[in-house]
Amino acid sequence: MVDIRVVGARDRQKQEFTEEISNLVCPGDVITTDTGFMRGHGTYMEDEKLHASVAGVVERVNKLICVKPLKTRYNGEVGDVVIGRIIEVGQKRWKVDTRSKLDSILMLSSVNLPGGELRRRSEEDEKMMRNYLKEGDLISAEVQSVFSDGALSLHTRSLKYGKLAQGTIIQVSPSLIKRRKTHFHTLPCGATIILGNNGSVWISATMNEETEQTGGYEQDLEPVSKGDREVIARLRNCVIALSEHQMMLYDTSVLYSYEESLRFNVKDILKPEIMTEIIENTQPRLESLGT
Amino acid sequence: MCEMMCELGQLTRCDGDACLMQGETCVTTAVYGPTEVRINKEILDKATVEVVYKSKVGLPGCAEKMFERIIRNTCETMILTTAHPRSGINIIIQEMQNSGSYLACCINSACLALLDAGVSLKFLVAAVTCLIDNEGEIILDPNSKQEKDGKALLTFVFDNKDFSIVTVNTKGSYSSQQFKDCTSLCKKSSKQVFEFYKKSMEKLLSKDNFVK
Amino acid sequence: MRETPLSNCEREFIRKALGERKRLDGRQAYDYRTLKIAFGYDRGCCRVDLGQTRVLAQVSCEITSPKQQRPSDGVLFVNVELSPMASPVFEVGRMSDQGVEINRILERCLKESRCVDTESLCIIAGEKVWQIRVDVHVMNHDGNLIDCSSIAAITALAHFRRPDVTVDGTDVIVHTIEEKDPLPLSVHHMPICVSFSFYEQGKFLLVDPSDKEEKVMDGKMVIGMNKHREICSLQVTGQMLLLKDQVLRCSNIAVVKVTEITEWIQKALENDRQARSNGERFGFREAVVMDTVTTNQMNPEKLK
Amino acid sequence: MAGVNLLSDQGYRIDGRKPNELRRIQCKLGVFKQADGSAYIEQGNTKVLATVYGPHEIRGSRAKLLLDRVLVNCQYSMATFSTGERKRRPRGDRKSQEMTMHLKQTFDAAIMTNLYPRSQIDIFVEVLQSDGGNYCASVNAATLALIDAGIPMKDFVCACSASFVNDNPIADINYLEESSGGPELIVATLPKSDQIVFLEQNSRLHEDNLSKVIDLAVKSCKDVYTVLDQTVRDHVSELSNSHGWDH
Repeated sequence: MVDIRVVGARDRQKQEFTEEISNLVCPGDVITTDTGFMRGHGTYMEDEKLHASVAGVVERVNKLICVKPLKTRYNGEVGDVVIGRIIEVGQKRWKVDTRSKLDSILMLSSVNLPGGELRRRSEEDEKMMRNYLKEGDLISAEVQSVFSDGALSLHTRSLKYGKLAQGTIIQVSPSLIKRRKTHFHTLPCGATIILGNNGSVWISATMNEETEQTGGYEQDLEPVSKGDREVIARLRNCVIALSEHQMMLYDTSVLYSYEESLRFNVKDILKPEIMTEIIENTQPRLESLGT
Repeated sequence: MCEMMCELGQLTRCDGDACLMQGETCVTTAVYGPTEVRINKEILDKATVEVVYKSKVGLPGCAEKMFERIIRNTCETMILTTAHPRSGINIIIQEMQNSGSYLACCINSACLALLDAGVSLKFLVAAVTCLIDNEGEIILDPNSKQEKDGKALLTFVFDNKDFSIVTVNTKGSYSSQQFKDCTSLCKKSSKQVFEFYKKSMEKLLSKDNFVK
Repeated sequence: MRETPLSNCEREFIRKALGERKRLDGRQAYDYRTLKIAFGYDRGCCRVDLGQTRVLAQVSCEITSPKQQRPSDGVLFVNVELSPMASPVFEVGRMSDQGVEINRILERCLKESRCVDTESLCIIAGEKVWQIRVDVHVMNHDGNLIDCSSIAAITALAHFRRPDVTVDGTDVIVHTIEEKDPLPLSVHHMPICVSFSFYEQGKFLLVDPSDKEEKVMDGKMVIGMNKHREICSLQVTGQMLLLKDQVLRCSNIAVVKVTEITEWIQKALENDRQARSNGERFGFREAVVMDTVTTNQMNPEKLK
Repeated sequence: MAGVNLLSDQGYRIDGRKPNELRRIQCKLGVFKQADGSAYIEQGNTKVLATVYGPHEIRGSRAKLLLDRVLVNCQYSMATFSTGERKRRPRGDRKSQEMTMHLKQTFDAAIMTNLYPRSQIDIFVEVLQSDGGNYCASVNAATLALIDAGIPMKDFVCACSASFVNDNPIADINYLEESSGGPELIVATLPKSDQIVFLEQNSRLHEDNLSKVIDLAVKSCKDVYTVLDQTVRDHVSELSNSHGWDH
């Protein structure tokens, strides 16, 4: 059956309460003429006045003033969990596309070799690089450091990071990922979700303990059961629904929306009206948590 | 032969240049080199000689390409290409005024520009054009109007070592006797072109002649 | 070949000198370099030297069919060639951004200001019109190509004569020079481009920047104007921020410069006209200064 | 064009506007999902779509890489159906090339390019319907797209055209007014400081009138700014309300 709807009808009814937020600025707006403040991201100094350079909300931390844009390319920080794709195998390093401003770098010395061995990298390893990770492979990694030009250096020196095998990836705006203590969540519904700070979300079936500890170099290519697939698909659609409605993504919000969606067929979740319904049911539950 | 006049070193960006006027015909040539050459055109044991010919009106077509080829071959014979392996010598020729005996003027101005640029040469070349008119008379350095009515147009290029022929370009029909007559006449007058080169360089390089 | 960048100390030196109101060649900020105009043997051919910058322009014409939207208007076509002769950076064939920029400025300056009466170029409406083609060849690049090219283009247009035609029913007879005197184009006014380069965010401005000054500048403003003080084209290029007053100041300077240059062009045209009508010799050779070491002349003896 | 009276005796223009009145501007941010930023604008009958990608790693020739700032890459194209007569080449002809250069120049001056060394920002502009003021609509659309992409800029860049008819400057001219042979002045400004980023003028305009026309164009840019600013504010408010962010 084909589902047809008019384009205009899909337009969300404008919420009536679009009252303007008080500390909202647009590029060129003067934030303050007080010279006692420090210039943060999204601002610039001219004529001793602090101006905004992006459109967004002013944030103040002590003396530091930043403007956070609604939507922007991923701006990496040390300790972030990211999901990226290998795009180039080079001399002792891989280039990884993390949807950042510049390609990220994964040094051969910052990965755990198969089997979790800790030893010096030999020439052999250098030649074997393509056997570990080749172009097109997806990895999860942590940001180790940021170079002066803004490029990220990654590492996978923990067994939870490494190559990703079977699952699904979703790209959302990086600003929708809520910063939490952990970005790896094993959900009770039987799936694992990685909420990468760079806006990439990875959903896969939960593995048993032993295979998870290999660092992912041996890909488990066993067929995933239909039940697991359905759970993954449902989660994916829920994440899309949340991002479509500009809701922050974290374990609770994903889980709640998942629970709310159980009433519907997996494929129906993406229908705009159902999406809205799920979100409208999720929102009060999150608010009642008192976040 | 018509009056010859040259101006050297008028342009600032190239390594050597000459503006040569033979009669009303006028050509400017610039030379770059020896300089870098694009990898795909690089020759391992000698310099790559490239000629760009720019006509005054319109876009370059087949005729211009052929013209470039003739001049390129002549210049390559003259230049000591083995002295500059893996480098390029670029010659750019700009039409200023075509009033007959045009090819000769282009080649002569290229030779002067190469001299001005100080590119190592095996010898110098001088080009002379002559025309056989309908009465069978030979006219040296014809103008464009004479060229239109003529029977055959011949351009000879000689070297100054042993006055052997470097290039011949002819158009129209003529007998072999006429060809020989033309050759000897042009050879004779080519000496004057060489004389002109010599005088021009003497003037350029001398100190005492410094007027101004 | 890639452009050799200006060395940092040269850059610094030029900037610093500009701060002290000094230019490398000793000119004042609003001075032009010496302008020389020489005409070729053919009609519509001229060579313009602006200091060391040299440009050759040739106007030609042919009969074509008019554009559909304007069946009774002739066509004016401008083509700028950045020859590798002018600078090793210029390549043959491919049109660089700089080439497009100069070409468009000239096109806008000459075509859109309607300095040439295109209606008079119509032979048979909707069928046959004259296409006037201006080819501008840059021969030496020492900065300010735009001004030099615009002077060359408009001078060549004013110098050009097209053959006379007679229309006989649907036949068009083109007369040779011998049969009928060729006709000049009706040039209503002469738009001339004046370039200003800006430094230190518009604090300093220079007229007629040389190549090195162009390499250091923040941005450039080109004003095309005729002697009736009508602005025919105006354009700001480069990454700089200007205020309205700066634009007006430039347009005031342009008025003076355009008047001077127009007079100079008229004088050159008049000299050439006299030489031609008095039967004196004309062509590029007349522009050669003989008493320098770089020139030579020889009258070969008659052979045979 | 003879016979067409661009300004009636009552002081109204052909489409019924007053001399200093702009055409209706309607715009929308974030019209595409996959792009980092996108915007759609209608200025009267001129309709333009702009998308922004980046900053990202340099793609294509690495020779273009700049060590100290970001490379701004623009592409201006006109849909084949955007004009009355079908366009054969949507891009790559001299006029589009020139427009591309002008857009690049405009945004090079407004984007804080030094923040992203060695990377690249792509700005793609597509004119869907052309009714005069293509450059202006393109600049306005691209500004919105850049803001949507969260790319730091000194200020909005607003562009507007102006002309001069019967001793009166007129703002935001449409195609008919553009092709009537009168002068056409295009200006792009940073509206808060009235600094001119880009200025272009075609056809003949007397030097004495230049000041008046620039004044009107600059003022019109400010009017455009008011509209764009409100759109951005609405867009940001609407989104951040549903964001569940704490402010």
